[in-house]
Amino acid sequence: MAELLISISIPDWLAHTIAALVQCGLLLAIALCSAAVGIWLERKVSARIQDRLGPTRVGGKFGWLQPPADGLKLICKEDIIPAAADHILFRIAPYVCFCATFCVFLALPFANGWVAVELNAGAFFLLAVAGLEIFGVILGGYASGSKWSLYGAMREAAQVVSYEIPLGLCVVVVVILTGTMNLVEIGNQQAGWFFNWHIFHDPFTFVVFWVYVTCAVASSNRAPFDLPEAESELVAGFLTEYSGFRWVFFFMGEYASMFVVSGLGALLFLGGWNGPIPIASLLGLTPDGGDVFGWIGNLLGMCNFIAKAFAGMTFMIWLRWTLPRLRIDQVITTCLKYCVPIVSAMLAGVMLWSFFLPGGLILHVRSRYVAQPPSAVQSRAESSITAEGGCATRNTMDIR
Amino acid sequence: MNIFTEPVGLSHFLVVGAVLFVCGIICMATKRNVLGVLMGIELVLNGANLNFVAFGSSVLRPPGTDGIGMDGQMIALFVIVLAAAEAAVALAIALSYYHAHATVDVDRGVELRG
Amino acid sequence: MDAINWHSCFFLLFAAIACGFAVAVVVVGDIVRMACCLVVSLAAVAGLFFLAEAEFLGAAQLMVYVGGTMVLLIFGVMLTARGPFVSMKTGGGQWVLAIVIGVALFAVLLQAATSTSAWNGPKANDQAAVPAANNSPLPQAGEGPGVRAVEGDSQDAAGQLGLGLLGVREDRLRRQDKPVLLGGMSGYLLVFEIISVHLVVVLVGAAYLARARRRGRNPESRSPLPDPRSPKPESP
Amino acid sequence: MDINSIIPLLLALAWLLPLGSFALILLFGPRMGRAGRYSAYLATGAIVVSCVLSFAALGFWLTEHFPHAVAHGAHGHESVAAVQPISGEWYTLAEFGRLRLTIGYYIDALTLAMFCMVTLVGSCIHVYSFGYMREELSDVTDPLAPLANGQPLRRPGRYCRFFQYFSLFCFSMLGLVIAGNVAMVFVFWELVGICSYLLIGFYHERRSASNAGNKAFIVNRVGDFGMIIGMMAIWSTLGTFSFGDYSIRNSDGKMQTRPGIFSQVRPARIEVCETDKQDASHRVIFTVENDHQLCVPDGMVQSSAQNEIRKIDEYYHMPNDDPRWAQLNVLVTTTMAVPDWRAQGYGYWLLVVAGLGIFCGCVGKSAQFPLHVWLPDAMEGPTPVSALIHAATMVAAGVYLVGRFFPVFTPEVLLVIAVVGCITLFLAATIAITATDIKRVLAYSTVSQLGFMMLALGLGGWLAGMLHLFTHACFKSLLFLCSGSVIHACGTNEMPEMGGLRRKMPITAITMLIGCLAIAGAGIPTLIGLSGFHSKDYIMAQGLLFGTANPGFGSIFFYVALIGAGMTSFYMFRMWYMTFAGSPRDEHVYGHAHESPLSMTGPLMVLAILAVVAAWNLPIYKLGLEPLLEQARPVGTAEGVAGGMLLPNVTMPAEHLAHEHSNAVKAEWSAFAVALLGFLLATAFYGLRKLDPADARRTFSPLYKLFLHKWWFDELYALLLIRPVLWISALVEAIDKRVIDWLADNSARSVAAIARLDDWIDRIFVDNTVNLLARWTYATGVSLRRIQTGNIRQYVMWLGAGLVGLFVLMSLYWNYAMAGG
Repeated sequence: MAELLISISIPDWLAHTIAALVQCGLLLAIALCSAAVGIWLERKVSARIQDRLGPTRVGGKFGWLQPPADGLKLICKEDIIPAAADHILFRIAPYVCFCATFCVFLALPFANGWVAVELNAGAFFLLAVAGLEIFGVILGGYASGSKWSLYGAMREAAQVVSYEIPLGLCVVVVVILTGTMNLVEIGNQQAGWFFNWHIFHDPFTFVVFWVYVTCAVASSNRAPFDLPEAESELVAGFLTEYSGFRWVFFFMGEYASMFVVSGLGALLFLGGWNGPIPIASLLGLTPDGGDVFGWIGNLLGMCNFIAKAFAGMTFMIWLRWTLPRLRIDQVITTCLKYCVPIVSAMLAGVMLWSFFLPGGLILHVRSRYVAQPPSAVQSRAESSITAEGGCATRNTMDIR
Repeated sequence: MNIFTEPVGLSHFLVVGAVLFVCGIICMATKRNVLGVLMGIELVLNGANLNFVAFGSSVLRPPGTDGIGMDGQMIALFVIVLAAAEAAVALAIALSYYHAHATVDVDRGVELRG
Repeated sequence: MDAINWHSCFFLLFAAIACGFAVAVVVVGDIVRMACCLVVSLAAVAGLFFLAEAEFLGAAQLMVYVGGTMVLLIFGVMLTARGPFVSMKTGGGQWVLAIVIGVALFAVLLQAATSTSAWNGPKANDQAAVPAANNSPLPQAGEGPGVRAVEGDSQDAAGQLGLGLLGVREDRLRRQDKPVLLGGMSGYLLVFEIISVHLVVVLVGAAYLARARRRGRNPESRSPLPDPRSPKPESP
Repeated sequence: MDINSIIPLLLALAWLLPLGSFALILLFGPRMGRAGRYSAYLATGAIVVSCVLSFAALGFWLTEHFPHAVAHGAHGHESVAAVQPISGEWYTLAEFGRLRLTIGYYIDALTLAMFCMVTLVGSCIHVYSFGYMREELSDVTDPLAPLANGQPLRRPGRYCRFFQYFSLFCFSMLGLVIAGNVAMVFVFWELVGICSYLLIGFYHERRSASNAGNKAFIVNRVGDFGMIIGMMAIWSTLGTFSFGDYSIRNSDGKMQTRPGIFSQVRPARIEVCETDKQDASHRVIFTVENDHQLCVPDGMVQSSAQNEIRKIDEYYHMPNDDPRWAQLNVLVTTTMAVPDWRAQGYGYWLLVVAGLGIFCGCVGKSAQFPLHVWLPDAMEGPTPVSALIHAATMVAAGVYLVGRFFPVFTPEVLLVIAVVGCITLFLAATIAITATDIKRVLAYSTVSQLGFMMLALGLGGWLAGMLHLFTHACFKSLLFLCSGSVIHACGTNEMPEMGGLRRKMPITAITMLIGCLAIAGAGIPTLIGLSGFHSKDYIMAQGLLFGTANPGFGSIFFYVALIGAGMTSFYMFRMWYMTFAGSPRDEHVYGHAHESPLSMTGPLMVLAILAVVAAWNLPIYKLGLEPLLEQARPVGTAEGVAGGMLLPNVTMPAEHLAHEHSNAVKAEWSAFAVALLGFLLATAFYGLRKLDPADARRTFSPLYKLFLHKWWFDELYALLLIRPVLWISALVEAIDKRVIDWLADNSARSVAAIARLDDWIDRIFVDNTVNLLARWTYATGVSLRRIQTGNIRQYVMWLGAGLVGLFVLMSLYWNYAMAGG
């Protein structure tokens, strides 16, 4: 796009800036939309679960304009800062929270190659940045200068810090399987039919997926792990003192992070943008079929990916309105006594599995994206070739 | 020279590293809070890390010259890991210090004064 | 030619953030704010790592240090919980001393950093070698082979790091023309092992140091009563 | 595996077991049961197992070399072929040039027989000691060792120590027997000496006991001195200690067999040098069969012909001449010359000296004539000790060694041995007649029996001496144990206080009677008899034969031996009668006398049986001690020794001639007659009391006095040796006190003065310096402690400052050259 602008004789620094801004806008839009849709979903699903109708009037039949309306209302609200608060931190916190979530979108691929920044350490980066989000929460909780908030923040800290470990391990499992941390490659390696998805790669990954789900829910502190904002115990946890626009930021941050973790799950385990049936490749809508076709194929893939992500969000919402809240000690127990050991065992299992029958559960010869453990180097060589789909041949060599 | 157009080199990174390092030193020297001192240490380590990475990086070198290559990142990685370990121990020490002195003011811990 | 060098720009941005917040860490009195500033500074350093094409390292930096400083922060909150914002003032003289020393040190370091001319940056004609750090890390086609080699170095740094930890120096492999010498390349397997063991030991030690002690009758007591779970019970 | 490897193995085990028990008792003795009672079981177990092993080894030996009688000689007498001994080395202790100290073994039938005998008798005596040493289990009150206040001494028991010494002794004795070279023999020789010393002084609180111990030790030293001379003579001339041939790895690495002492002294073939038949100018060296006859080994010849060799050396080592040729010439000429020199008698003296030296040691150890004084006093030890060490084994070691070195002895030496033995046996017998202490009687009888053995050996009766050694071991240990049982019962050694004990202690009485009969040589002439009968007959026969072989002085030996035999039976029965027969003389002693427990009587019975059958042969196989020993007869000695260079007309006749019917019958009858005579006399005096010993004493009062005072030997030695020694030591003491002490005192005073001066300097100068330094250090520390504020932040500042300083210094003084770049 930058090139496009330059071609119409715009000074290139301007061009680059504009291009960057536009892309940021796109991402922001996606983030916000996901948040909005998430809120709407929440309301509707909860209503259905509680045998209500939920929002119906605003914006037609399904109240699909309810989220913007809420946003409007909240923006109009008065912004209150407690006297005992640490003003600066109190102000910063929501932005920190949202920015962290937003940064995650930078490395989140929506389709083959459709990613803001394709990082080799993408998965790792994702985890790292998602971790930053908690920072905002803690700051907010602390800066509010209220006991409830502090409690909430502390709980959040304990919970998230401990859930980082199994979450990271889950990702490591997939990384071991694919031999790369590049999310695009991970997605591509699952191309083809649904049994190429890593969740079906072998029994271990299947278990790991469910552990991932647990940890994801916990790390985006949703019920039943929503200790930080346990309205029945601490008034509203770290949100107690927040109102209006700042609160909105927290809120959107939460929903965006839901989207992110669901998307990550989809990427890692559910084949990313590859549908259960490889329609795109069956129809020949692949990059080597020509740019346009590739573009269309990617569009399909993107829809596919977003659908999966929202499915995951729906699952989380369903969970929230179904399960009671855990006690903090139960939360920690779940993490340290169950998730961590299980996922460690699964890690070992996956290693052995992919060492002894590298083909995956269905031992048929996959397309050229087969990951071939145990020689990490070679598999990396393979995947790096696949990553660029032949363009810009990379000189990798394997040790032998 | 116009920094916006000239490519940055090793020196720039080194300067940033130096700033971090010095800030860390000053932080250690001035903070009375144990945790403040710890943060100072973190800063110092980061300054050093930055230097390692810069030296290891291939973009900052004029081509042809051969830097320390992967070793830089490797050492930086180790530094990070050790920093984490150090943080753990230091915090534990801080905790027991707090238990012993009911404060985290390092100026209170003068049992070893000559 | 004066095309904007985005790499340099982002470098300036991150450098400014890093240095500024580092100074802020020194200046700010409140421990929690210090922590925030530290986090920002470190995040900026991570950004610098990205610029230096050490992505994995950057991510690691974010993860470890953010986690670490978060814990720091929590400790700060817990331990200085005498009233929300306790700050311990330092005497002016000390400040002066520290700053004098700091400045002297900085001067020396500056001199050292800028002393070597080769460090002042690649030659202008190699600019293409420096990939623009904004959203297109993939190399444009039509670059020199050396550049691609550089790319190859940087692109899968994570993999090379991993291999290096396992004792294989792939970057050296690439540079190594004589296959005879491939055997003798030093990896970091041993260091890796040592460090992992060291980590375990450290964590155990930390857990031991920080184990819950019952506070003595008088909180000022220099030596707290020993751990009640210790084998020989103290007189109550 | 063949016996050549298995027999040494078995014997080595049998040898080392007692050492093991010694070590264990030494370490854990007192902890073994109450008062260490189990140490006894340990020691006994060890020796019994060794006994079994020894007999096993004997069995192996017999399976290989069964002593078949072969006819030889014109007169159709049968005897057994000698067997090559098993010799070898286990371990080389050290090697100094030619001197090799090794732990080796030299095993022939004699060794095996000795092993069996020692371990068997040892086992019996161990068991016996259970009962005898019982009181050592608790605290002992020793009336014979009064304290200064007249109270008898009370001391803790030394039960386990006793058995510890016993084990050590068994080990040493067996080592002495199995030893494969003279050095090893000497070491264990001294070890048994030590054991004997320790055990004689077992009640070392008693003055008499400790004196006896010292006496035994010192007297033995005299003998050992001679022995060392002998050893040195052998080693310096023959270049080896080893008995048998031994093989060593020489410089070029291949094994090379070298002749031992015996095969050097009695080589199978020998070089003679004669003028060539063709032209008289040439001299040719022939090798002729020597049939292991005694001849002076080359080593001795050369070492005594030093002067001649030097002459040859000078003759050939002309200047401007290749030294290697010269050496070769010298070598050839010397070898050519050696036979001539030997013929001229070079080195014969050395051989004699060697033999005499070795014999000197034997004289000391087995209490022969000049040095016999220690044995009777050695009776101070507990009776089992007397039985084991001073009757059966250790004193016999001397005889054993003479038997071993028999091939080395020249006729002169043998004659000396015979004379010494002759004197000893007579002397001891006479003293034994008058002695009243039961143990002393036995001690003197031991001495006289040893004399018999020496006599036999000296007269060339190797088999006779050895056989007597074994039989004597059996019955003498039996007698001693009996006497021990008596003493145990009566609490006194004095025979005049005993009497009539046979009713109280029948077993002891009977067994002792058997012992007496055995030692007196009772039996039916020409048919069969107790063990002593056979062995003594051989000695007599040999003596008689010697008398016939050397008319004139020769027959003295026979007659003296005859008298000795008579006296033997006399004093033996005298002892028995005084002890067991008649009516009790001392009611008190008789009152608390009683039969000993089974642990003491059991061994008595075993030994009694031995004393009867020891010298018998198994009827069909002709298997017994005699043929066994015949196997071990040193090569070349079967035909006797004759024609010494100094006494050319003395011949030691071949032993098998002694068994010729006429000679043997004569000897047997005469021996039987004198034994019977002695028995009758004893019965008349002490059994039936027909004659009164008292007026016999009165009649022969001078003789009686002489005998009673043991021929005043102790007094003689006191006069000749001890007095002068005391006098000299007194003189030395005086010099010491007057001169040396004076010097020492004065030097000490001067030293003290110097020290005082030194002290002053020390205090004034040194101390002040040190204190000054210390003060400085302290001041510095005090001033420095201010820096040590314990304030972390200051430290950090120092750190930063130091960093800067370092940088500055480096930028000033550092350049790339230093970095090697």
